[in-house]
Amino acid sequence: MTALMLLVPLAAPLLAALVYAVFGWRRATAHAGTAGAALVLADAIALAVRVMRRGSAEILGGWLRADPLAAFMLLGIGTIGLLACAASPAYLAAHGNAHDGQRQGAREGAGATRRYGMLVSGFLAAMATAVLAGNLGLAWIAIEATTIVTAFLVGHAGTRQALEAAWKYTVICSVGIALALLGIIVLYAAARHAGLGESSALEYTALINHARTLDPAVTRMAVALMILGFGAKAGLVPLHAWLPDAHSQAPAPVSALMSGVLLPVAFSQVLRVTAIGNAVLGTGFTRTLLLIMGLGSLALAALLLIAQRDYKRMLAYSTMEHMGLITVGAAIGTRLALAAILLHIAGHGLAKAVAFITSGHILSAEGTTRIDQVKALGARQPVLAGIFGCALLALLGFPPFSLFASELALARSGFAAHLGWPTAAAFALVLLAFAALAAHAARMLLGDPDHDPVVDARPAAPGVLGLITRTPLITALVAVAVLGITAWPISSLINTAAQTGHR
Amino acid sequence: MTTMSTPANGASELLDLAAGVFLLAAVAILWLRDVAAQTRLLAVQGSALAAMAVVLGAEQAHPELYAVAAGVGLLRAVVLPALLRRAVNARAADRETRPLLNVGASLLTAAALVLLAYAVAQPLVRLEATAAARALSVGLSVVLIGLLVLVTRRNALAQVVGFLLLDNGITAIAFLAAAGVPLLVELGVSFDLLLVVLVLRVLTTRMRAVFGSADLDDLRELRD
Amino acid sequence: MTTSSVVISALQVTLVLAGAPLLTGLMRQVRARLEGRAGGGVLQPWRDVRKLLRKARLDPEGTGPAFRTAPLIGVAAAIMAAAAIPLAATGTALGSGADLIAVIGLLTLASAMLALAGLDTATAFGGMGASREMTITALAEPTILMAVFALSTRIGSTDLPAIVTAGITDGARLASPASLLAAVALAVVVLAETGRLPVDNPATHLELTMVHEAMVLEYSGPDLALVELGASMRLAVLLGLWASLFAPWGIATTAGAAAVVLGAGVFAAKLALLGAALAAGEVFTAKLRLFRVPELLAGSFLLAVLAVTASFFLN
Amino acid sequence: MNPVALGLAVASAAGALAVAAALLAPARVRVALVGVLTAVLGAAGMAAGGAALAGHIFTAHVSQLLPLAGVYLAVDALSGVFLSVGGAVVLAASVYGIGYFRHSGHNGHSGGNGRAIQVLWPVFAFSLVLVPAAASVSTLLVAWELMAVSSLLLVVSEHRRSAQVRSAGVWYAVMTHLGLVTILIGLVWLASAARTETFAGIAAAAPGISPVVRGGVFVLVLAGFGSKAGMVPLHAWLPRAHPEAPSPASALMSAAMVNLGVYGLVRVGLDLLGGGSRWWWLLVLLLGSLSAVYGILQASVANDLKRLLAYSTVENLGLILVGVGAAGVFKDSGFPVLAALALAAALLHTMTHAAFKTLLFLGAGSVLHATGTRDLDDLGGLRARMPVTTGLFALGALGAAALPGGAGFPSEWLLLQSLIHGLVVPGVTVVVLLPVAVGAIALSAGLAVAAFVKALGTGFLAKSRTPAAEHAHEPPPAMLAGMGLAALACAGFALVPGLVGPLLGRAVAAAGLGGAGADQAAGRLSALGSTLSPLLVVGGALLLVVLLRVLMRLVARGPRRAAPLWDCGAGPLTPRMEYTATSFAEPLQRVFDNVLAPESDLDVTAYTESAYLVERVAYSRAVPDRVEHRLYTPVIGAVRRAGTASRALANGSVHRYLGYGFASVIVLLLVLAAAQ
Repeated sequence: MTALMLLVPLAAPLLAALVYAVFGWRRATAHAGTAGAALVLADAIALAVRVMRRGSAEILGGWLRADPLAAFMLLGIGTIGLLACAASPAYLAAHGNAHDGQRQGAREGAGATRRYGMLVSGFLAAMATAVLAGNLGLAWIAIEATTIVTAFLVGHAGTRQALEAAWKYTVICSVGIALALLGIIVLYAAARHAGLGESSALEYTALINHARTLDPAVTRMAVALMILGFGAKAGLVPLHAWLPDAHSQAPAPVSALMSGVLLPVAFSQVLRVTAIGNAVLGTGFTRTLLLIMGLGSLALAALLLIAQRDYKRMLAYSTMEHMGLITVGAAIGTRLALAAILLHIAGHGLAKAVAFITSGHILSAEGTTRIDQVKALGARQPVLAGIFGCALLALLGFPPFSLFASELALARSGFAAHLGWPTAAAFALVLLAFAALAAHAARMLLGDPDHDPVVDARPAAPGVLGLITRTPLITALVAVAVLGITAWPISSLINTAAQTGHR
Repeated sequence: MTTMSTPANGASELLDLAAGVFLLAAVAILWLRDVAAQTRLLAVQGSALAAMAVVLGAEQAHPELYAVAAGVGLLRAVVLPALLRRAVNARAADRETRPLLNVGASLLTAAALVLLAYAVAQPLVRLEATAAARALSVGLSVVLIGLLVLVTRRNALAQVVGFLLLDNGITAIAFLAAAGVPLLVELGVSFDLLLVVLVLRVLTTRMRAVFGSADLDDLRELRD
Repeated sequence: MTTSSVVISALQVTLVLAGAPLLTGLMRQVRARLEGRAGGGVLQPWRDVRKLLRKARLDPEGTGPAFRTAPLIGVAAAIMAAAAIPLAATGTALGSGADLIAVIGLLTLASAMLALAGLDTATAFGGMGASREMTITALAEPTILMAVFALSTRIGSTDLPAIVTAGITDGARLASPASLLAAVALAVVVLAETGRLPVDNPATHLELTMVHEAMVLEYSGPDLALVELGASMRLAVLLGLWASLFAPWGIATTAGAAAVVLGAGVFAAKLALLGAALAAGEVFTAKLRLFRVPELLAGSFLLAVLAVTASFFLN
Repeated sequence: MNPVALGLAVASAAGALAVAAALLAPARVRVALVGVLTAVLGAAGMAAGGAALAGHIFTAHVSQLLPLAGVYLAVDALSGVFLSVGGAVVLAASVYGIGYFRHSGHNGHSGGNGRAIQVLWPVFAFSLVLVPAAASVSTLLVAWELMAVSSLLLVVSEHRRSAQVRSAGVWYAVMTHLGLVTILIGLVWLASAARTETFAGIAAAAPGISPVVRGGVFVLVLAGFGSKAGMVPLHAWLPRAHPEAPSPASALMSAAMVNLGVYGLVRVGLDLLGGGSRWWWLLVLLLGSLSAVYGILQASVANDLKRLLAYSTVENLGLILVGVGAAGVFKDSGFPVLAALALAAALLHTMTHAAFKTLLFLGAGSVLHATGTRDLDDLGGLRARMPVTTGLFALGALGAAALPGGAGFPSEWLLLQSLIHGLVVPGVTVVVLLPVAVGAIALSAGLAVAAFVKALGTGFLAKSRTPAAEHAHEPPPAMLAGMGLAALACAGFALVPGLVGPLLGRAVAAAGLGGAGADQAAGRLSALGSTLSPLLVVGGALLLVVLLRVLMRLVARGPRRAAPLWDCGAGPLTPRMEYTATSFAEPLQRVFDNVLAPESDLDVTAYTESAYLVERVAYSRAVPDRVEHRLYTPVIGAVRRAGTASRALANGSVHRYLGYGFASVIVLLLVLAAAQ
């Protein structure tokens, strides 16, 4: 039974990909991806319940392993996958024809949507493998697979800028991941030297149990390289530059998936590596490294948000800011801090996914991604602006939504762990980003359309958000609000997941 | 690299030779500006890597290392360079424009990187007192040279060559430090590497169609 | 609120009500004599009041209740002040209910109502007078409260009977620098509040210079009588306040009939003396330019602050 | 079940019902339903506050709510004051809101009866009730931010009206978040030093915390709560956000929300940190006096009615901070009686200010509703067409000017008493600062009289200067009822402030200034030798006025006849000749021009043919907020420059991006090599 539970998250999306491959993207098969994602979500819930009741589950000799952190991440993949796949048909309908003109005819268009369906489902399968991987090697292979799969998704639009974004995304991510591979191999050498068997030398549990015997100097180098490498995929500072380009050019559901799930999945690997590092070297080394990367990402994101002109890049830098804050939380590392960052990942994932999907609709309604050309959206498209506004309110960290509760818990854990100054610096940078984001959002959403020359020139677009497209978005926002008030459904899962990783 | 006088030093001498060829190929790639020549050097480096694996297999009596060596040799000496050579078409435009860092400066930097690699690899070397461990700094320096090529070359394919250098270095370290990672992982890693190179090749061809040349300086439209 | 205190208050109110026009008449007479003129006699203000009361009551078109009630509030405030301040005797009826700050608040309320009446007339004169009056009141307020601060610190309360009795019991305190500085400061403020020279010229109707007169330009008949009466009572009450704070001799401390009558007589004499001195002073001073008045008031504020620090450091 | 718990339960139930009604009820009946339910919420909050003031204590802990923290509630007499004030203001504003929101659709835009605003209204009201009841750092911060977001959305709810609304919204959002971050860092630092999160635990552990930490926490908390209370350097959002919000919302913000800044300061400074050292409270005293003078100075020269009222809020909150600062100084130098008196004065002024400021803002709302403009220069003559509103606004203005008969007089009188008797306290700084504070209060009292005579005189009296003012009409009955409630409170405080004395005594005791001084903080103040019975003074004056009016009617001959105004024989007087708010304030502006630094520019456009022939002359003069120019504009400019300069970090070149990675790997390896 557990074998089935662990295999379904991989098999279901692959099956959906197969359906797209064989039958192509037609009205009947349009929602195959959504079905796959729904299956993953259902399985994730069952897995979470089982893990909570009977502890971690292992199959295939430790290659696939489900501990509370994995179950939590799988829940994220399921929900946001469902959200993104549900929004894909509407997105492709609105954008499919817009970009076909530039490429050769309808046949190519049909091929592109078919490839889109396959790649998105493949993306979900790769992320599920990465999360469930019991050992570092398989995790690395799965994350590299996500890069390969999304390369063409980023280039899906086929324009010059999409191609540029795809190239930068592939090169920078592959370099980052290669550094992580170097780290894994060095750790593997240290583990083999410490007497671990060939198969168990890369498994998390084995590594943590034998932490005392690993050589500290070699492990320090390995952990540093892995944090730097997986940090690149999590959008953290040194190799972060692909994030804004990929998110601004990729189709809206794909950037929702990337921001909402891919970055946290990569960050879960950073968490596992930090756990190993702390077991061997004590907290000092990983804390300083994570603090530098976290505060660096926060500072860069806040600075680049100030004079931002493109609202998709604005959302991407907001993701970078939140990932920086999560990294500072990981640097603090206490049980409360880890519980806070898991709640933050859940809240931010949902809110950012809704924000990206609505930004896709705004792009199709307004035809431009520039902030100063989108005027008085609140007056012209009340529903679209309302959902986009609520998502931004959640991202700005206002109360009913869970991001406020998690940021508050982060601050408390930071000061409790005697990291007063870095936490204060982090929240000052969050304030700077808040100011920039609030100013841009106000410029886009508020104001009166009657006397704007730019706006009147554009044809009045019909009400973009039909009932079926906006219900998932509104339910997602309500979910973030419920998480912010009680966090009942996942609070026990978060606490046990935090239990495993903390100091 | 001092050689010990025991009969087994025959194997370690062979190992040092392979490592020497491995490093020289990387330096040569740095020296040349012609991509086609660089792909040939990549093939040489791939075969040196395979040789290294065979010598290690013999010395540490690991039978399956031979299979891995064969696979690695096939992939890195034959398949990948072939893929690259077909991508380099005849037109002069793809030769190589002036790299960001002129050749003299990049060679000096490469020297500095080798020294840094040597200093950093000390804890790994102290781990196992074998000849293989001593050759580890070669693998690390090839990794750093690969990164240097990636950062300084304007041509898209030259960047792919840099990426392959980086990966060869990492696999070399895997062999030298712990006689190769588990077979399944090695298989997965190689398969991923193949896919990445395929993706980059497709992107390069599409870039030529859209931008007219594979020069990375045209990729400047996505900016803040 | 014993019966004797009510009697005292009633006596003081009638004294001020009757005496105020006489005080104004006396000041005009002194000024006329010094300027070599015959003057209209001390009873001339009462004759004016009688004449005005006989005239018909007019409502300038476009004015509302604010215009009609301002004169009434002016007189009422003056009466309340007269009932509270220990002019003739310390046991006044309102003495316990209204301290120095409340009395000054009432007088400020009266001038605010007058400014509102000026604005209500919708004429340029009314607005100009109101704006200038309010500026001067705003700038005079700090000096008054600092003077109150100086007087009340050592006694520990701002109640008027307490301050006056303290003044009467130990006369030396009156000659202390704190008291002298406070006296000069309050003197300037009294001039500003009642619109006398050098702040404002009560006799002129020249558009650019008048402040108090501009606000009451539209009044006529009985309303004008009330306004004039209010203004003169205000002058009498403020001079009486100044006298009882800084020259409290003769004020009856006990409720005895003879002492109270004597106190009333002394009060009337003091008032006449002060009025004459003021009138004589006015002959020799010219009106200050409007935007030099703030400097005068700033100077008086400085004196009041010196009084406070003096009262604290020197005793 | 103790009454406070019952009150809070009823309040939350009413709030939930109101939100449900706002979402589900049809548009026709939605505004009335939400208004009534929120009024019930306000009344329940007021009742809970009253019960707390009467001595009932209430504590509760709900662990399921607010993940990773849990909700702690506790209501004592101190929070009772702010609970009752908040509840009363919510009651009056909600009744007023029923009328305002139903007809508020200015020139065609969908007005306040939209579903969004009707949801936000009860949420904002409920957060005003929740903040004083919070008893742990997390609960206070959640309630604080809930108040911030609901008020922010209310401020920008009329964003279609003008571009200023949007910039006001951004200013408000950023300044409030700045306040939140400072409070968050301060309180969380305190909680980590005390190793507990509940207020009770912190208060117990406070003596053990090192003075450096307590000093740092106090400065941060002062900045955060001070910015919400409109303290001068951090007040810039108040005159921008309050005028742009719908009038009932600006009434709630000005009369209830800003008080919670004072509540936070008193709760953390006096109660949790136990008073701390003297320089804290001298700083509060100084900033309070500065706010009082600067606020009323800007109010006296402002000609936008709601901006005038917003700056008057800055002044009144400055006075309250002076009272709190004086209380802290007296407590620190061992004079509990004086400290209790000063804090009682501050709390009484909070109550009276809430009463008359609600009335004034609701009045301004009626004017805006009737004429569509807030500029005093365009108003005038409203007395003829809006007599009731003018009368009520006059009562509020009397209160704000703190003259006898006004609600503000007893509390300002009590404040002056506490400062005047403060000279007994030894220490040079106290002797220097107290007269400065008294001078500041006196100057602000004087200027307040000038400002509100201007507001009432130029706004309501004389003749209408524009057709908009010409066609004004009395607001609907619900709005008049709301203003009536506030007027009732003003009259109550003006005549019988003594009733609130014992309640204040208990509140002062709850704020940590217990002991003998507590019960003497009653209105009658016999112990301190100065007594004031406003009833006697005001009643006497009114009686005399009636008496004189009767007397004059007896003496007069014949009825009153209309007569033309004196026009110097030059021809008919037109409304353009009246004194407007700008001309009324011109002398004051000239006296204080080096403080206000008004900007005036004159541009002359000549004909193209010849430079000597002038085609058009344009003269404009504005009085900017000096603090904003000196402090905020340079900071914003620097941030914007940094933003544009940092754009080079992402200039699009792949090599630069890979260079970042390469450089960081090199640095990492160097560090690792050096580490061995």
